[in-house]
Amino acid sequence: MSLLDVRDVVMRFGGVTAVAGVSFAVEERQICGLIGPNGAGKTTLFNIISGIYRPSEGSVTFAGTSTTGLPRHAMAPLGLGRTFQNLALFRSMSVRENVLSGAHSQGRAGFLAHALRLPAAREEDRVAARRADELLGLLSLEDVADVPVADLPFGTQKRVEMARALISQPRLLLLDEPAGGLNHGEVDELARLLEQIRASFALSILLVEHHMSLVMRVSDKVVALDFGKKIADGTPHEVRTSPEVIRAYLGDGHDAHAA
Amino acid sequence: QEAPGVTANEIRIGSTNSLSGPASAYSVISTCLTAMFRRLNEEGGVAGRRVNFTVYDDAYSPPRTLEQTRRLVEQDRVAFTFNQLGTPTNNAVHRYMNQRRVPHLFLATGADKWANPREFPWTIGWQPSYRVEAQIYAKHILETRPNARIALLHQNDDFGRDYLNGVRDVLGARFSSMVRVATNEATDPTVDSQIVQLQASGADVLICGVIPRFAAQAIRRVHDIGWRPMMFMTNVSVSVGAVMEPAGRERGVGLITSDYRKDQSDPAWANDPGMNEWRGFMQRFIPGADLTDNNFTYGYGVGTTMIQVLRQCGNDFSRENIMRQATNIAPMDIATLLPGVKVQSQPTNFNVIRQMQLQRWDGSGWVRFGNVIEGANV
Amino acid sequence: MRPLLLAAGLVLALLPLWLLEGFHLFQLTQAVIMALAVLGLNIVTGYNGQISLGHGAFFAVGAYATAIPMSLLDWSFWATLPVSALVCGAVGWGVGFPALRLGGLYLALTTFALAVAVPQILKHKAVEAWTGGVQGLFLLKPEAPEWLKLTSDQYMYLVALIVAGLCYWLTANLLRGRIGRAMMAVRDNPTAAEAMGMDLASIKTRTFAVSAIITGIAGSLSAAVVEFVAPDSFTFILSISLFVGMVVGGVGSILGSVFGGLFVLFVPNLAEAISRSAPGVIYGAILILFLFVLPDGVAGLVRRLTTKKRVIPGREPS
Amino acid sequence: MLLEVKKLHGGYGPIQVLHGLDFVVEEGSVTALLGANGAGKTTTLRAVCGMIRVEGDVIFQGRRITGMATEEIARLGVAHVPDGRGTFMELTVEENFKLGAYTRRDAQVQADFERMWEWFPRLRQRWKQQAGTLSGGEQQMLAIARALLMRPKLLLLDEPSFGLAPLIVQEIFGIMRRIREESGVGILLVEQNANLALELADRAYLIETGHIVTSGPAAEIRQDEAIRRAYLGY
Amino acid sequence: MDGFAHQLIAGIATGGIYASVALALVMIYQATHHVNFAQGEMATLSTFIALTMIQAGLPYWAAFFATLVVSFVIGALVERILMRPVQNAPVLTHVGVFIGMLLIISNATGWIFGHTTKAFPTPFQSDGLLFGGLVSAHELGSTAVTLAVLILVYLFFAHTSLGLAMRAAAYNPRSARLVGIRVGWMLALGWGLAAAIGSVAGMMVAPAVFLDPNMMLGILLYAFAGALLGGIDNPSGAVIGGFMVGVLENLAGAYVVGTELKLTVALVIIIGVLVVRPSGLFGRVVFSRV
Ligand SMILES: Nc1ncnc2c1ncn2[C@@H]1O[C@H](COP(=O)(O)OP(=O)(O)OP(=O)(O)O)[C@@H](O)[C@H]1O
Ligand SMILES: Nc1ncnc2c1ncn2[C@@H]1O[C@H](COP(=O)(O)OP(=O)(O)OP(=O)(O)O)[C@@H](O)[C@H]1O
Ligand SMILES: [Mg+2]
Ligand SMILES: [Mg+2]
Repeated sequence: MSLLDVRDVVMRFGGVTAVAGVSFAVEERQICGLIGPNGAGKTTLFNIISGIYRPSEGSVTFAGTSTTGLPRHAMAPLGLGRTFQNLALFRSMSVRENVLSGAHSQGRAGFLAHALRLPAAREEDRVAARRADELLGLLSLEDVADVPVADLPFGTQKRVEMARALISQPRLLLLDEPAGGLNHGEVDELARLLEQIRASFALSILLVEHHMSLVMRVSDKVVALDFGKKIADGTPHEVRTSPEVIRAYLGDGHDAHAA
Repeated sequence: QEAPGVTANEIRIGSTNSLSGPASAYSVISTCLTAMFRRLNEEGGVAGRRVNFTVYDDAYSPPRTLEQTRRLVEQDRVAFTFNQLGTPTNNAVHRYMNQRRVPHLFLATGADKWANPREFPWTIGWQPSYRVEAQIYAKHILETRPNARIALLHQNDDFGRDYLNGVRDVLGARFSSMVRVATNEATDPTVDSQIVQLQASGADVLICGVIPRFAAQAIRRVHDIGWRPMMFMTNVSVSVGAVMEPAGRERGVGLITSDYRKDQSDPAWANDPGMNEWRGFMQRFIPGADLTDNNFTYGYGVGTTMIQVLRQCGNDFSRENIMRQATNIAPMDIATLLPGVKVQSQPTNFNVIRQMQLQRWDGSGWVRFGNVIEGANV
Repeated sequence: MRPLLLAAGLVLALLPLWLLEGFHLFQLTQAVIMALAVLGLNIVTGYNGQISLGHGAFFAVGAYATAIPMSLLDWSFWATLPVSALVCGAVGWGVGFPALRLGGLYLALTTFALAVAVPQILKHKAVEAWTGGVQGLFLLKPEAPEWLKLTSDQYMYLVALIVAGLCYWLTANLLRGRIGRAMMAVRDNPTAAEAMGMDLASIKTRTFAVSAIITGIAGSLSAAVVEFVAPDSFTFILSISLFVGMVVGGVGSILGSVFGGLFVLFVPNLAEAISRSAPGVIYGAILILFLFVLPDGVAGLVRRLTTKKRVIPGREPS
Repeated sequence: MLLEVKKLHGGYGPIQVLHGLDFVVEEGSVTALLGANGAGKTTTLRAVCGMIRVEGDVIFQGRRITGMATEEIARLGVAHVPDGRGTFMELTVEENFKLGAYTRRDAQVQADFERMWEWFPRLRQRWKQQAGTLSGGEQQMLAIARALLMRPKLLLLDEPSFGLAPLIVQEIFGIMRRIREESGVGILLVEQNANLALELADRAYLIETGHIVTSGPAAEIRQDEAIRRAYLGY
Repeated sequence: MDGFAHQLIAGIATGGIYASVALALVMIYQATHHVNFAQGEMATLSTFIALTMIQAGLPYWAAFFATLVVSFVIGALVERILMRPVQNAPVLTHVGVFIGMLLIISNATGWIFGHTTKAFPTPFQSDGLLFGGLVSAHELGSTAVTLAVLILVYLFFAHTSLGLAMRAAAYNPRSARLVGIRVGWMLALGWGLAAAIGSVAGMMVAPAVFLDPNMMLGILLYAFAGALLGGIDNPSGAVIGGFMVGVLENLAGAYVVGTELKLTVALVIIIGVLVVRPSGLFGRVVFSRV
């Protein structure tokens, strides 16, 4: 069975149909690229998968559980981590605190245990702190660990989001335009990082990105959307050469991006 | 000899008032008292001593009253406190003053609990209680309209509740069948709805225990909707300037109240020696003050009482003697009080003003009728 | 460093016991109580971002939860504290529910309405037998045990200090761990917080409950110290004062709350010393000037002083 | 000279980010700023349009505008597409358009609206929709359209390709080329897609940690070995 | 039934009071995204100024319009002097400043003009009540004035570019600056207009409730509730909300719980409605997405 199974999902906002019947699957330890023109419905689909929206029709199954009716906060404990297209960090907190917040779903101790600093509470804070240190290292964030995130440049903030998503040890990581605002060298680094993450964390990644070279390089498979519909689904090469994808999305001179 | 708060040339007196906050309308009482002590000092003080009168703001909040009172007693070391404002506020210091045995004199509140010499010998009120006032109205109603259907509008606080209690005292078991009650909050914008509601109950008598703004509204509304009940108004809210004028002089015709003060706007007192004394004082010591505000006649009355007690003390300003004198005032007339209304006290009776007289509004002034009534003797 | 600071703070807090006498100690006791109440407000508004303009209501509930058993049932003060915490927690939790749906101004209105309604409810004839109606209730403060050899003012200061200190300690613990982070995360970005697995409803309602408990305990202390409760002690002005205390101390700061408590207790006195005729004008002016100079409160100043030295790493200092 | 910047220093409160930049933008030309993540490109654009406190000289059309309020600078003809978009999320697309033309009193506004519709048909479809509900790329288009509607003399673009699909990116660069030629607008461009940026630009500056380390005609910069490796990837 | 009709009408009359103040709240909200807690006190101050002018012998309407101008200036000055220094501070700090203003203005008003209740003239003079004792000419007249103000406010926000710019400045001052909107002036203008509208409310309210320094203390809460019930970003909604609060409160007091708890009950109902419709009955729902 696939790790993530999206079936016939439709999402309507008033008169706008943002997603018009999309099905696809993501397997364990697979990196799946999700591409499509602006407004194609990628982020909307992301929000459906991560439980922020409830789809108008269709279903989403994650790790064997149907997640369609679950409350939003139930997704992280199931093993779903995500980043946001427009950054959704906790702006008043430092980098480290942001990353630690990601570990929330790993903890159990409640208000009373923490107020009294019972051993259980202390232990889980210790575990989280250790893991945060590891991730700060992995994502080269040690230097800014105690800086308020609001003071950091965009690209760094994106890395903080990634660390925050990873600390909960997700089985599926949803990344919405992680390469936004990165220059060429940085995109290279990101590609290496994604591959490293997949290897060491044994997770799957669903990647929305307009940066074609990145998508084509790291993805095992790519799904393309247009106007809320799936227009292609296959290996990077198949999708890149699909005439429909070229017409709707890449254009003829797309080599500038894909170079 | 030396007594707390008293030196060879000074007597320290403290008070609290709502200088800020929602009850600050009463802050003028302190202004008046301060001016009276200034006059006293200019005239040489008492027994060669100047009076040093300190008023602190409690914003009408009981915990703050306790704080400020303790500041007066413990830090400023006043001989006693005088004319602290408000029922809940005085409640908060009632026990403190009595435990400390500090005279707690002539409070600016009309609750009747201050006259309890046995349990609280250090606390004494001044004005007649609202409850007695309500009892007087209820008795008058029973005398003139034994089958009345009574509507009662009162403010939902300690002041307004006393009117409810007073009426209930007199009517006893008949209360629930005879009376319809509506209340208002000090924060309500109008009492129009309550008036309409009470009229609908078919009442032919209306008693109001509300502050001046609502009194004016009630008088106007009752008149405008064509309701003509026999209407009683608390004497807190019968000032010609602050209530009758705004409501419309003609609308209040027939309104009944009972008072112990002279109304400064009443032409009857235009040449009254007592009121002239008051006017002279106001002109000299508080020029520019709003002369229609009857808190000034109140203040003048209570201030005169206080000064009388100080004079009675002779040269002994110990707290015991001050209290003794405050509770042994021989019946006396006061410039701003109605003829026949005396200020007096005995060790067993702390009701300082016991008389009132009913009066009726005739469109231009208050006309007293009947005799001076002493207590209600329920 | 930390233990040293703590010890210094402890000494500083205990010194007044011997240095100050009656009235001043009483005033300081009240300041400690206000500081505790402000802390309660700060938990829900500062740390959790749910604006409350009605915390005076919880203060009132706490005060009555202590006053009623003490005055009508002769309970000891200490026995009423858990009751007060329980009752306030329940009320706070309940208020947390509409708060889930209402944000910003709408929540401000709801809580403000609570502040206005509670005194009315306390006066209502249905509960008058318990609350004493408009007259309120009298109670007697707990007596110092013989062996302590303390005056009752000293004792009450000590009691307030211990209770408040305990509450501060618990709060500090709560805020620095997983739960505290969740509170702040919910405040900063609810959507992201949910994506991290934080249950908004449970965190918000529980935070409201904790906040109400802390402010309610302050109310309990206040009832014992003042030995009198009445609806008029808990008008919306009290809520406003707590709010002012939070803002001048610093939103989202534990130590700021201490300053806030001192501010709302002592600055009105200062204002009054400056002008008897219009103390409100002076108080308001001091408040506004204070906010001009320190727009994010004392805590903001402290924060600025401690971050001055920071250089963004990876960048050579110029 | 449209814009001349000399010895520009600036930052955020205690944090100094820019350490004396000098650069120029000529009328009808595109100047590109390149640099790594956190180098200070965004900060430079903010400094030019008065969004942060700066020292040094910012001279626009011969007039020193250092320290001037952002709105006054905008009224002189400087349009800024900030990073993170800066649209009016709570207002509709239509209202965003109207606000773009807020300072204009000429009769061409409606014609310009139509032009934008032609360039960004998506925005026309979403005309009455709240801008905050647009997709990321649609918001970026709106931000660019809003800035163009000001008919600026100087356009500050902070990563205009951000979040846009490859096809649209090509179109936007086509549009920039067109408006530069048609109306002589000067463009100061910050763009991570250095290939595209250098293709369009006349001049380029390379910023590292708040210092300009290299500058020159875009064509020359493209040949620079180090730059090629770090920014162009070949 | 007759009693019911009377209660209804009385409710509409008080509702009119709330509606007029609610409009001033909407104005300031649209311009600054705050609710100014001192709005009521500012209106009271304006009304005292109007009374002073009338007592000095100015004809009513001359005093009315002069008060509008003076209030506008006061409002704009308050923004310039008191709000400007904290414009970048957190929202809660602004609320702190509002509280400071509330303290200052309410205390100063009492200090300057005295505390005694005063009558305030109405331009809609008539003796007794109209329509068989249901409403007074003043109530009708002031409702008409409120509706006129409503229409002006509506037109201003919906159909002028200044109105749009003002909203834009409130939503997003940074972007507003970038399109050349003088945000500072917008704020001052918004404060000025809100103060002017508040003064109209004060002058319409005072004849009904009588003027004293605490006149608006209670009214503001109801107006606030009304504005939110209708939707704080919608002038018509706020006015309808104001009327609804008045009616609700009166009917609850008369028929449901008695007058002691009518405020409590009215508020509970309002909060109940808001829980179902968190942006008010007629408010715009603003989506934010990620
Ligand atoms: N709440 C909403 N109301 C109305 N329309 C919406 C709403 N949310 C999304 N849409 C519309 O749905 C479409 C899909 O949006 P979505 O954000 O999923 O696109 P996307 O594929 O992520 O695009 P991009 O690459 O630009 O980020 C867009 O056209 C958007 O305008
Ligand atoms: N609001 C802020 N407060 C404090 N420091 C900031 C702020 N914004 C940016 N900085 C700091 O200024 C420096 C330069 O940031 P800037 O955003 O200008 O970089 P950039 O070149 O645009 O990077 P990117 O490519 O990531 O957008 C960074 O070190 C960042 O930490
Ligand atoms: Mg998207
Ligand atoms: Mg940038």
